[in-house]
Amino acid sequence: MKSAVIVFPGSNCDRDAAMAIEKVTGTAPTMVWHQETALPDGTEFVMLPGGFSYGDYLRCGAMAGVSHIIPAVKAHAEDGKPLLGVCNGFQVLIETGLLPGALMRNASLHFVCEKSPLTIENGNTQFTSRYGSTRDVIIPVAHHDGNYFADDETLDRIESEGQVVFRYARNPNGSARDIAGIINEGGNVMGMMPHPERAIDADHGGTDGLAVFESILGSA
Amino acid sequence: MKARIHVYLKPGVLDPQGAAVAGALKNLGFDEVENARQGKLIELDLSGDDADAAKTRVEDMCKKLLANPVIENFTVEMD
Amino acid sequence: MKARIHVYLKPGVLDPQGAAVAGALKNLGFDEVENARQGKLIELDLSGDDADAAKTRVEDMCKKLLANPVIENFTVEMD
Amino acid sequence: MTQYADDITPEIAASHLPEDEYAKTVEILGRPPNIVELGIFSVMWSEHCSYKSSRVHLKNFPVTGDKVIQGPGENAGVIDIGDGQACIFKMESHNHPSYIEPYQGAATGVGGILRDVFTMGARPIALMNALRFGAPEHAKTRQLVSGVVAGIGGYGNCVGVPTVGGETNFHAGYNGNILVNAMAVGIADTDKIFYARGAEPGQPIVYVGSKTGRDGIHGATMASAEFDDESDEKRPTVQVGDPFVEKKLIEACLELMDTDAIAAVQDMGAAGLTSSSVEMAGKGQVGLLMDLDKVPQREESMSAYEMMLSESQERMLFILKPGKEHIAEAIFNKWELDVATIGETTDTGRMVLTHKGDTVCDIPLDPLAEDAPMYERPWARAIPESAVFADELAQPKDYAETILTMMVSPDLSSKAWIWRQYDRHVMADTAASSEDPADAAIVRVHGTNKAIAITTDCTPRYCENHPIEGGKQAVAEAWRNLTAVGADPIAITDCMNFGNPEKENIMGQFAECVEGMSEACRVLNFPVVSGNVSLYNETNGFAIPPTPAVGGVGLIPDMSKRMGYGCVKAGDILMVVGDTAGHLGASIYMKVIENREDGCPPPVDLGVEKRNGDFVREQIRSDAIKACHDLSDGGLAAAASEMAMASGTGLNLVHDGDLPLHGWLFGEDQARYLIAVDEAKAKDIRKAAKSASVPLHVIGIAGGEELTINGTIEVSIADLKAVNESFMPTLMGEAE
Ligand SMILES: Nc1ncnc2c1ncn2[C@@H]1O[C@H](COP(=O)(O)OP(=O)(O)O)[C@@H](O)[C@H]1O
Ligand SMILES: [Mg+2]
Repeated sequence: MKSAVIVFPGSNCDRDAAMAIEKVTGTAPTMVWHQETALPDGTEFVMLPGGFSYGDYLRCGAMAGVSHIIPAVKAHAEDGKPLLGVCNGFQVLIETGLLPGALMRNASLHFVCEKSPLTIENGNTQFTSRYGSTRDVIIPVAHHDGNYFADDETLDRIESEGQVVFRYARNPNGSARDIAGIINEGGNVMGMMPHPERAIDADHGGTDGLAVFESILGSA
Repeated sequence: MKARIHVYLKPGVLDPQGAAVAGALKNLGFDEVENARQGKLIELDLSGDDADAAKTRVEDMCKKLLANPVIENFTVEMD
Repeated sequence: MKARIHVYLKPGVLDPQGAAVAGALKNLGFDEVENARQGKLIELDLSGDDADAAKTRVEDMCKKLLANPVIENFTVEMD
Repeated sequence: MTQYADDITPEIAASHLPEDEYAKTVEILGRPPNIVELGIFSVMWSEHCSYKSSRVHLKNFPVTGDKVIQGPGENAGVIDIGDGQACIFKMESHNHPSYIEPYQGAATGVGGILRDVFTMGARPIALMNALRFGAPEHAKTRQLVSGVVAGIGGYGNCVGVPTVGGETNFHAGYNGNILVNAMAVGIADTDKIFYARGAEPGQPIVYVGSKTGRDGIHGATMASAEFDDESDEKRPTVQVGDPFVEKKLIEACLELMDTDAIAAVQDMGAAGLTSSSVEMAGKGQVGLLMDLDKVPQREESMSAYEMMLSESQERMLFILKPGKEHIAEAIFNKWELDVATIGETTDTGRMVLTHKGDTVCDIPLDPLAEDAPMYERPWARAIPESAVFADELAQPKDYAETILTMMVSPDLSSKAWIWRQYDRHVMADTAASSEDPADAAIVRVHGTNKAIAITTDCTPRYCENHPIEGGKQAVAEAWRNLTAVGADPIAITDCMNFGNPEKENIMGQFAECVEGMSEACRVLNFPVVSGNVSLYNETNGFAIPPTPAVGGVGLIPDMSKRMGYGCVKAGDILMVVGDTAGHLGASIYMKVIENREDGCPPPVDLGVEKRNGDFVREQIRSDAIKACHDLSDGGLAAAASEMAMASGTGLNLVHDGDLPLHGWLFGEDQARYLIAVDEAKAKDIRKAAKSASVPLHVIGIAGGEELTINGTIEVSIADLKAVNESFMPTLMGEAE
């Protein structure tokens, strides 16, 4: 599958994202600079990586959310093609309105980096099918603004529609209803605060994140 | 020209920073603090001299970037 | 009673947030933006009804906690 | 030219330089300096830039070795890690700024040390931090901890370099002067290393990064000034860091370094434009001609003096090969960073600056650098304290309680509250960081099966009571920590934090620590390749404890052979490598339980250290050891508690022999390791130890849910964990 990773100034998990994609597909993704206005022809999967786009100034993901490449990314999503945002990428998806809600400052007000136990709430998505019957995984989190917020109506809706994909087993940031990752109604756009690309290797963080990439990209 | 923008969290939106500020002030003995909310103050220097037109543009900036309509309200004052 | 506090960076202190905001606004085509500064807006609900006394207390809160005197100035308005 | 010279009153001169140094500038120039020149002399000759008090002693460090590519003198040290790759690292202090504005002080400390490393062409792969705060109960401690930790995290996390480890002490001796030492480690190809030296006449001088503002003017001289109570009020302009710009700067510089455009490069650290340009000129033996009107400026009407002394962050100075300016311009424009050609190198040997059409500075460069003052300050040897052995101290009534009390003490307690705020995993190569049970952090060299091991160490209580042994011990502990994770220790960087060198006893502490460190480096073949000196850490005449922080780096050739102490299983045999005499002088036990800080620290026998360490490393490599933890602060009791907590299994220790139990449990004798060995391999390893003449003592067996000693003393792992985790949240007012 032909993949692209969008690089904003301040992205810092772009290399990690590329490594994960390459590990699963055998092919390195194209790294697309934020000032481009089109995705490479034939791009089937797009990932918005973690990091601190624009220093996370103003609001996390806000400035990246209005950069030149975003219309192309939105069009990709509107075509029903898979789009994954991790951490800062999730914040960008929220800011562009591709996913509902908001990500606020962690309740502790501290940056939190830890290996986070998660529950897979929906194993039937394009991004989680390879987890099979596995429900409990450990994937690292590392963020300052991952406190998921939405009004009750939205929360009820996304819960009842199966759009809550990952939940924290030990809430690190105050997120409403322990939400760690959500998917859009169409099932092709997922955002999550935990970093699956940091859990693809037994020598580093474990392998619990690998299935996200295998689900969406097919394992090599 | 100068524009001063206030960005507030909407009522009902959780405000961890405000809550922490209120807690810390109480810890310091400022018992009169009942509640605190934290927002942003953005000041822009703008070229041009048509204040009304500029204000419309600044409101546009707020909608496009400076405030997140899901959680925030804003006000604009021109100086 | 309500107090509204503005916390600004002192003149001359680097404002990375403001610089990034100005850059992003220009990228969006708002070429009239010459400069942006970002500060904090803090609103407090206070018990009591002596506005003057309250203001003095709020100024004290700013000095002790809300502003960092090394790099920030503040103003207090009572509502 | 001398337009300002008339304005230099004796007061202004004196506020910049001591009288004799001022006289020297007049002699060098053949006339009085103007204000710009005076400013330049004063920062170049400050303690911070010229090392005038420390140079004579630093000369004693061994700085060469078969793996050393670049020793002290460049931005960072460089060692060979094989396969055409080099590891580049350095440690630096940001003590004074962090006391004044903890968040920005610590943040800009991280930014500065990162620049030292990527200036040389390395991609930074890891950050470490060594922190010393005042007493937990001191009024300022909480706020300082909070700000410093947030600042380190705020900068490192954003830049996207993992902060993988560090150390944290609390002691009343730091109440008025905290220490914030940051270390950065990077990787480069050996044929792509960039130096400050190498410039030739006729090359363009190119400024890149952020604009220059009036930040931290005179920061370099401030770093060499003592505090008094009024400095709380006087608060000079502090620098504000912008990690977002730093991240872009890293990428842009590495992109430029991939071309062949660069002749020399230097980051703008302390004394910004002045020291960066002078150092490149000095190393290239060329002159400088710079037009300050071309310097990107953040504020209006900045004077030449301000521009030359500004310490605005995230700036670099390149000397390019002629005609390559456009390459730099294209790259830095793409990253939306300032770039400007501000002058060129000349063959005059002078630094000439113009501003608004006037020549505002004309100084011969050689004397500025070479004739920098160097002092042989008088120093006094420390008066040795006597050793303290267990039989001089009463036995604790309740050993279980004593162990718990030690594990909740500031120095031994878990620092999870701190490191949870640091991104330890970004770049996806961290194999062991603060959270993992390993004596050193381990970061894989990207795309290979080898890894860099990193540790920072210093035991200031030892240095205070015996600077020579303390100096030795800091180096030995770093070496031991690297060994304990299975690495070959290669070289160190250091950060020498001391009080006022004009006092004989302080200068003596410095000299003796250097003496001890040098000896250890020599015997352990562990040379110094970079470092930093921070003097005048005093408030109201009270100096900090002598704190020569050591940052050690080693190589693990095969990742699969790395070692930790978290994999102990019931049935494993526990052994201690090395002998225990029960030295309790200057120990954690004395401090926490006896409330005494006196006594000679445990002596370091470097020959034994080397023999025991080499044995342990060999046994790790041959898969004979399942878990390994060095013995240091808190002795065997602390190491065993940590091993039990990390492994989730109890350990049953048995002590026999004449040594009193508290000496055996809490003695801090050096050159020791606690290891766990599979029962089936116990015999072999004992045989191996015997033939290597390494003392190896079987001390127990793993199993159960408690740490038990002689079957009678029991401490549950759950209790240990609970107390060990409780100190930091309680200190920070966040205990649940
Ligand atoms: N300031 C800090 N930053 C990051 N990690 C820290 C810090 N202080 C302590 N740690 C971590 O806590 C653990 C225990 O520290 P320490 O007791 O000094 O280790 P050791 O004595 O084994 O060298 C280590 O993993 C260390 O990296
Ligand atoms: Mg230690």
